[in-house]
Amino acid sequence: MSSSTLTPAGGAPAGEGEHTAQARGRVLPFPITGQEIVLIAVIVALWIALWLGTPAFLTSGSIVPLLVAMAPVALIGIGMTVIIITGGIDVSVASMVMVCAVVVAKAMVDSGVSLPVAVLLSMALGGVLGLVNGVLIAYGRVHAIIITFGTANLFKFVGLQVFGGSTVNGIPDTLDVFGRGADGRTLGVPHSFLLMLVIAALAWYYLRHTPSGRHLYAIGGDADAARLAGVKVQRRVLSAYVLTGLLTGLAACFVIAQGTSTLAPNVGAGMELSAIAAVVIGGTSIMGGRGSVLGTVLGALLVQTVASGVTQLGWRSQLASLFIGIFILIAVGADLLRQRARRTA
Amino acid sequence: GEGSGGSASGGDSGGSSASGGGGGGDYTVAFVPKLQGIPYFEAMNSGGKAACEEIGCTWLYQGPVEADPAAQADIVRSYIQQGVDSLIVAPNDPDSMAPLLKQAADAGIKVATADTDAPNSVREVFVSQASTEGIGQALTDGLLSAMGGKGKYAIVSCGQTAQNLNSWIDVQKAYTAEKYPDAEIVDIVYAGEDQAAATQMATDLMNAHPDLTGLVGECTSSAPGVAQAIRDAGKIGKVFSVGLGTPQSMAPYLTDGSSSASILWDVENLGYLTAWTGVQLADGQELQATNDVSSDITGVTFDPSSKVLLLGPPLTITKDNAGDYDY
Amino acid sequence: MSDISPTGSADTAPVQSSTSGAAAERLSVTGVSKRYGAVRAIRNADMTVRAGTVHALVGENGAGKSTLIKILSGAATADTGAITFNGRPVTISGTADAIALGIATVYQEPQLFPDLTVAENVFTGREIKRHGRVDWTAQNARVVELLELIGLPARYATVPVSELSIAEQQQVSIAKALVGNAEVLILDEPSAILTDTEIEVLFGVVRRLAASGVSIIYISHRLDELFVIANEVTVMRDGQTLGTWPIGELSVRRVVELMVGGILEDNPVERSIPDAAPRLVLEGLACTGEYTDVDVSIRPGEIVTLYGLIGSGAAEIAETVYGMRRATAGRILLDGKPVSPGSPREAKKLGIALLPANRKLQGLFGFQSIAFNISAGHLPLLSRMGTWMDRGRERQVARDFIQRLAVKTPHERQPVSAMSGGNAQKVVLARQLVERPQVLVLAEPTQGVDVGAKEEIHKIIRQLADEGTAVLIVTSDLPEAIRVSDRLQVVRAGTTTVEFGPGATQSDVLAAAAGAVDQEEAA
Amino acid sequence: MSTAVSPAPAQAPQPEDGSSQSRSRLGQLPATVLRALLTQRIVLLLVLLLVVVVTMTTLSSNNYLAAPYDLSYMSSALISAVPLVMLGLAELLVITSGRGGIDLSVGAIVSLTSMVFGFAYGEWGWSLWLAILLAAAFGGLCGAVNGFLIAYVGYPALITTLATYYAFSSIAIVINDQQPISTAPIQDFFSTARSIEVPVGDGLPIPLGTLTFLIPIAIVVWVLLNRTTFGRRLYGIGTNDVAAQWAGIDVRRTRFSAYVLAGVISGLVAVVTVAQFASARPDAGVTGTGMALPAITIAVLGGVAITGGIGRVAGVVLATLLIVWLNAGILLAVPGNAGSQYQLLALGVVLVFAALLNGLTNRRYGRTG
Ligand SMILES: Nc1ncnc2c1ncn2[C@@H]1O[C@H](COP(=O)(O)OP(=O)(O)OP(=O)(O)O)[C@@H](O)[C@H]1O
Ligand SMILES: Nc1ncnc2c1ncn2[C@@H]1O[C@H](COP(=O)(O)OP(=O)(O)OP(=O)(O)O)[C@@H](O)[C@H]1O
Ligand SMILES: [Mg+2]
Ligand SMILES: [Mg+2]
Repeated sequence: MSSSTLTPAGGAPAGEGEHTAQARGRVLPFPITGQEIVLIAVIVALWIALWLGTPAFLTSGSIVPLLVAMAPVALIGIGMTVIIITGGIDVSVASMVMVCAVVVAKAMVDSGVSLPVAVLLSMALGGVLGLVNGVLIAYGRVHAIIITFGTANLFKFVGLQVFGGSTVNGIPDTLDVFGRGADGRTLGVPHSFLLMLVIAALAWYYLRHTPSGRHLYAIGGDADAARLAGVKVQRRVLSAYVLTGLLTGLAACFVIAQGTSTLAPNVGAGMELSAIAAVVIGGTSIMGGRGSVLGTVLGALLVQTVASGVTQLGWRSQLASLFIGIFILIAVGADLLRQRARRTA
Repeated sequence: GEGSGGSASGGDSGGSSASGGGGGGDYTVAFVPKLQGIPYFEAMNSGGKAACEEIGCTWLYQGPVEADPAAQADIVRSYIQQGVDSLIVAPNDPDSMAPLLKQAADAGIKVATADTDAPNSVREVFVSQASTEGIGQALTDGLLSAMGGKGKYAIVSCGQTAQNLNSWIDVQKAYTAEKYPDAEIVDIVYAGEDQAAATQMATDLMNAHPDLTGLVGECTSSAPGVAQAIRDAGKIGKVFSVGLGTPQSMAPYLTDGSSSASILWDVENLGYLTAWTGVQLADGQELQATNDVSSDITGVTFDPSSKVLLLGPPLTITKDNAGDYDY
Repeated sequence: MSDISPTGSADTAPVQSSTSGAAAERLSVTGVSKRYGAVRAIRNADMTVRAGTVHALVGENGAGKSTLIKILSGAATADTGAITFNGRPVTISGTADAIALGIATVYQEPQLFPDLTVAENVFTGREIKRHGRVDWTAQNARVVELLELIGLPARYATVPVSELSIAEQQQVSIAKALVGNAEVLILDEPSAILTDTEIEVLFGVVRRLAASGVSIIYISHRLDELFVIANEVTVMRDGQTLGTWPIGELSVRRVVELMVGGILEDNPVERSIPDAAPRLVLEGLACTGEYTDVDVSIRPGEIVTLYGLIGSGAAEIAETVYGMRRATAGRILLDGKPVSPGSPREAKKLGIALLPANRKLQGLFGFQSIAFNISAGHLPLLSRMGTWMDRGRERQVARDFIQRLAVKTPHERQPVSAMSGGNAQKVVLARQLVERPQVLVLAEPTQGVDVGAKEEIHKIIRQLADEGTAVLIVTSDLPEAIRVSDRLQVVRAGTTTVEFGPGATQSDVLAAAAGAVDQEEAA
Repeated sequence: MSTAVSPAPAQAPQPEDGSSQSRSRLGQLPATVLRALLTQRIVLLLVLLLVVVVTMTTLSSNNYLAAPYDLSYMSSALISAVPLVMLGLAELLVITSGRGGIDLSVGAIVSLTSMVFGFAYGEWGWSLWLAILLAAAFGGLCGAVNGFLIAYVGYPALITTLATYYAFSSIAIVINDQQPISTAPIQDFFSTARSIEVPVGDGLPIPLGTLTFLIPIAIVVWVLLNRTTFGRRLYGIGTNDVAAQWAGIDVRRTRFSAYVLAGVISGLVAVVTVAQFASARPDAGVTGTGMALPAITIAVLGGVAITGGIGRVAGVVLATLLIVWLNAGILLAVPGNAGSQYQLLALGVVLVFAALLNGLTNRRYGRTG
């Protein structure tokens, strides 16, 4: 439909050739931003430093658990990136993890549900919770942070009711396929991490190359303008929250798989802040309209590297959050500087 | 430990209150745990409920959703308002609970602590599961017997400010230095109440100290966490762990050897003793030097100088007896 | 308003929809009404737009023009009324509906996405797809054609919009509307921030589109434009449509009379400026990358205009005087003493006030009251010891100015977000007048303001000058520049060039601004 | 130049809208009331508060509650309102300052300042007043870190305060080896958190903190916002900070001040918390969900617009009373663990309901305060 554009009576303007040639050049030499390059450099530097500090760091015994631990945060972070690109935020993801985890754990323990079914169940449930957020935000037209503060409480209530004042014991080890032990790895790489990477790649493609992905950026840039341009703003916003719900449901399975055979009601606590930290360290603008999935994955990796590194170096474990705080400031500061440089250039 | 209370996890936890009871001479005993929803306190709840059914009292139980002193204080205030006869608290922060207990005592309520003491408060009794020394030493002995009496080990604790955990750690440090000169505590880390964090930290500790042969999980969330880390790293038999874990959550790890032993006590009995103590206090009964509480709980000692009622020595849970407990 | 006396009904009869020999009806609205809360934005409006014509829509600020076209473009829904498109009744319940029908709109405020490229902006909502993904290559190629058409360099296709100037962004908005097979193109004040050259390009595009059968609805407050571009004119007043006239039956004067509902008296202004030492002197002022070698001198009571096309550097000169920008060379002299304000606060302390060009962005505190908006620039004055608000005085000042500038509002607690452009502009202007400034800089003082309000604002400016203020106006509105100023300096390519006294003609000034007049003629 | 321009010749004063309103017929009354209810957050909160209190009292008098829901219970529950109102006001200040203003670090500032106060008063033997002053100043310093980064460097507030939340809470834990301070002076300090009897009826136990901290702070913030030029500047930058700059307002300094003030209030909350808990705890403000999220929740429920420029002290106070008294009632109405769980439900429902109502009224009646 759209390619049949209006041709002015005067015909095609002259000199088309040169201009198109120029404009067809790539937007960027690589599909990678400055922030991502900085992050990669920082992570590499940290890994080298850690390796010098504790030679065991660069062994699979150390790296693999690190990848397993960062996978759920990165996965939720991918959804959060999409949401933040639209100018929203979701602080209810931690409660969503809890609801999904307890339902799935109970289903597996009490009803003997098989792993694939459990994962689908968890994602479906997460999708429904995301739908609740999305409907309230998109159609209630209320700022996302307010609604998700509210639903965080509601979801937590639901989760605690399902827990019924107890933990879930005896979770089967079929979930080990996500990364724990030898069965959980292919060529030494844990499956949860691989799965997360595949989803990150799909999300990258979706955000960068599909119309609806680009619409998410437009909405974050100026939602009114997007609406006037014919973008189905409400539907897109809704889809961002549903997507996050689905990913959070999957992340909940990763979280169960990471834990012990017992699931306690505090599962997932604090994950919303870790996910947001990963997203902002990755260079996504909290104001919306700008951001990348790759950055988020790197951000999650950085946070987990710091947390593990502090323990492995034998420093006081509480210092980890101090360093994470500092890294957030550095990462965002670097982004600010680059933007400023670009503006004055 | 016959699990008289049945399962504590009935659908929604409204069932945990027995407000119907209140006949003529019945006393109302209220217990406020550190937080709700963990097997440990829910087992105390079922023990307390069972006690009240047997000896005739009304058992109230309400815990905050987070281990948060402020949320706990709200609940204590509501029990003061309800005018319960005895109020027993497992304080998240003993110092901050002290003034509230004073307030309760001023309102004519008998106050006590259980599980965690508030020594600087007006509490009339502390219902202790086991002595601090007893627990610290049992943990150390349990681990070092598996480690062969020597080697490096690390502790994965939970809340950084949890007073009982910190006092056990102090005992472990002193006792290790004194009794096991060839053993060394290389690190103490804090994972909060988060199992996954405990697992990750235990993993990091094993990487950082390749010669590490022991791990202690200092609370019910980190005990299975450290065992899981050993299992994941494929170091069962090379690295040993003990912890303060509930029997059900530790059972799989005790079975495969990633945990050598869990040091605990009969939690339901502790709940039973708590309820019984509440009734004694409300009734104005003096506690004896040794008390026979029920057919199952006998010889409970009371130290009048420290006002500590001691359930007994800690219990070592192994793969052989883990199945005896349903929490 | 005082120089307009009311008359009876219009003596020129509006055209009927049955006007003979005309092209087919493309779009028509009948009996359309829309309320916003208590405000009846439009009442029972009728308009018929025919194929291949340029249909102008004019009216005072707040007459309801934007609201009417928002209804046509699906950005707002009418409460009552009917719309027919190509003879068929249609319902437009969202922008997607309008776009699907072939109604493309360029809104009054540019509606763009700052972090996306020009190409993406143009295609947002109607991407060219191949196998489900965006066909970047095809899109970019198409955008290059459009950029060519509207006179922007082709390399802009892949530049983020945030890096373009406001005027360029407006042109991108137009390009955006040209994508897709539009049968109706709505332009809401497209020329307000365009330079004359850019307007010429725009008109070229509009004429070609009209020739190919597209209907164009054109809103503008620059009434002289209508006679260059429009075929028919619909006039709105107070939310109602008065009728539609062929352009040939109208004159600027007649249009104005229809808009304001009265007869316009032209009273040429005689001003004499007392001889005095200059109040403000800009001496060889320069700011790297923006302007160089600017010389301006204004006496107390004098009104000097810097006329420059957007991008000429005129706006940046004004910003420098107000401390928003630092000069890199030259001096600013205030009453003979060199000053260099480093911030608006410092400028204000020196007695320099500035009316910003972008009312909504730089001027208004949206949902705050009129009183708040006026007092915001004068907190030290309207408080005791600079700390405690003197609310009685604040209220009094607000009421005084509401009366003095004839702001249409029930009371001073009314939020300015609920006011029309012209009234809001008066509120921002009032803020500059509270502490009678020594030097008043006015950037585009009547942008988007209707003729009636414009005349009032001009009167206020003269009155202020009469009281001894040195006034510097920076504008790209030439009739205004000639009408209001005692002296006019043309800014071109970042430097002040030719100077004109009273009685300059538009063609002379335009020629100078476009670079046709050289220094020798001015000498 | 400091003299105001005298207005043009005086004419008849404009009619006050009061007179036009008095003309409104009685038939419009329901519509007016509905409008007030929907557009005025304060009115809505008052009505909700009334509903809660009436419902609870009715349940109580019919013996559905575990204990009487009476004035003395309600007033003793106020003790948890003290930190909540204060931090709600801190959030009010920073959220109103606009450009995504928010402060996630208030709880961490409370933790860290608790320790500083604990050192000064509990260990170094400073006098109480000096120690309180130190706490306020130290809190202000923490706020200044946020404010500097946000206002002067241009960091987004959410990210900055997330980072300082991590950093401050970590320092608070490390500073005293995660040990709380509860020396004798600190324990005695609890006396300031006790209740005093107000001779109403049988004597009403009013928590002292309400009188010593809550009411004074609320009044100070109210005066700041409504009676000073700072308030005008704050609302100005929150509404449109570009316009504020063009109007000659020192935007950066104003925004910076908002964060400093939020820090000062957090520092004072630390004092309140130390008194209430009779110990200075390194995790005082970050245990459980921490103090920041409830404070933001209260601010938002109290009608503070997350986009800046709108927010009233009365809204925050009423929202706190609503939540505190609702929670206190739920504890009596729902025994057992479910009690605390239903508190979550109630908070979530109230929050979502109020937010949706706001969205609705914004569309219907235009933006309101
Ligand atoms: N965000 C964008 N905005 C505008 N143009 C873009 C954007 N992304 C890509 N393009 C254009 O699309 C073309 C292809 O881009 P890109 O390399 O990302 O696609 P691709 O099909 O993945 O190519 P390749 O297979 O070579 O990686 C380039 O001409 C580029 O300029
Ligand atoms: N979203 C809105 N909410 C409330 N009132 C509105 C809204 N939009 C427009 N109005 C009011 O409707 C009336 C018509 O406004 P409109 O924008 O259509 O005028 P206009 O003719 O385009 O004026 P201008 O020339 O200043 O752009 C004005 O009184 C305006 O205040
Ligand atoms: Mg590619
Ligand atoms: Mg308009």
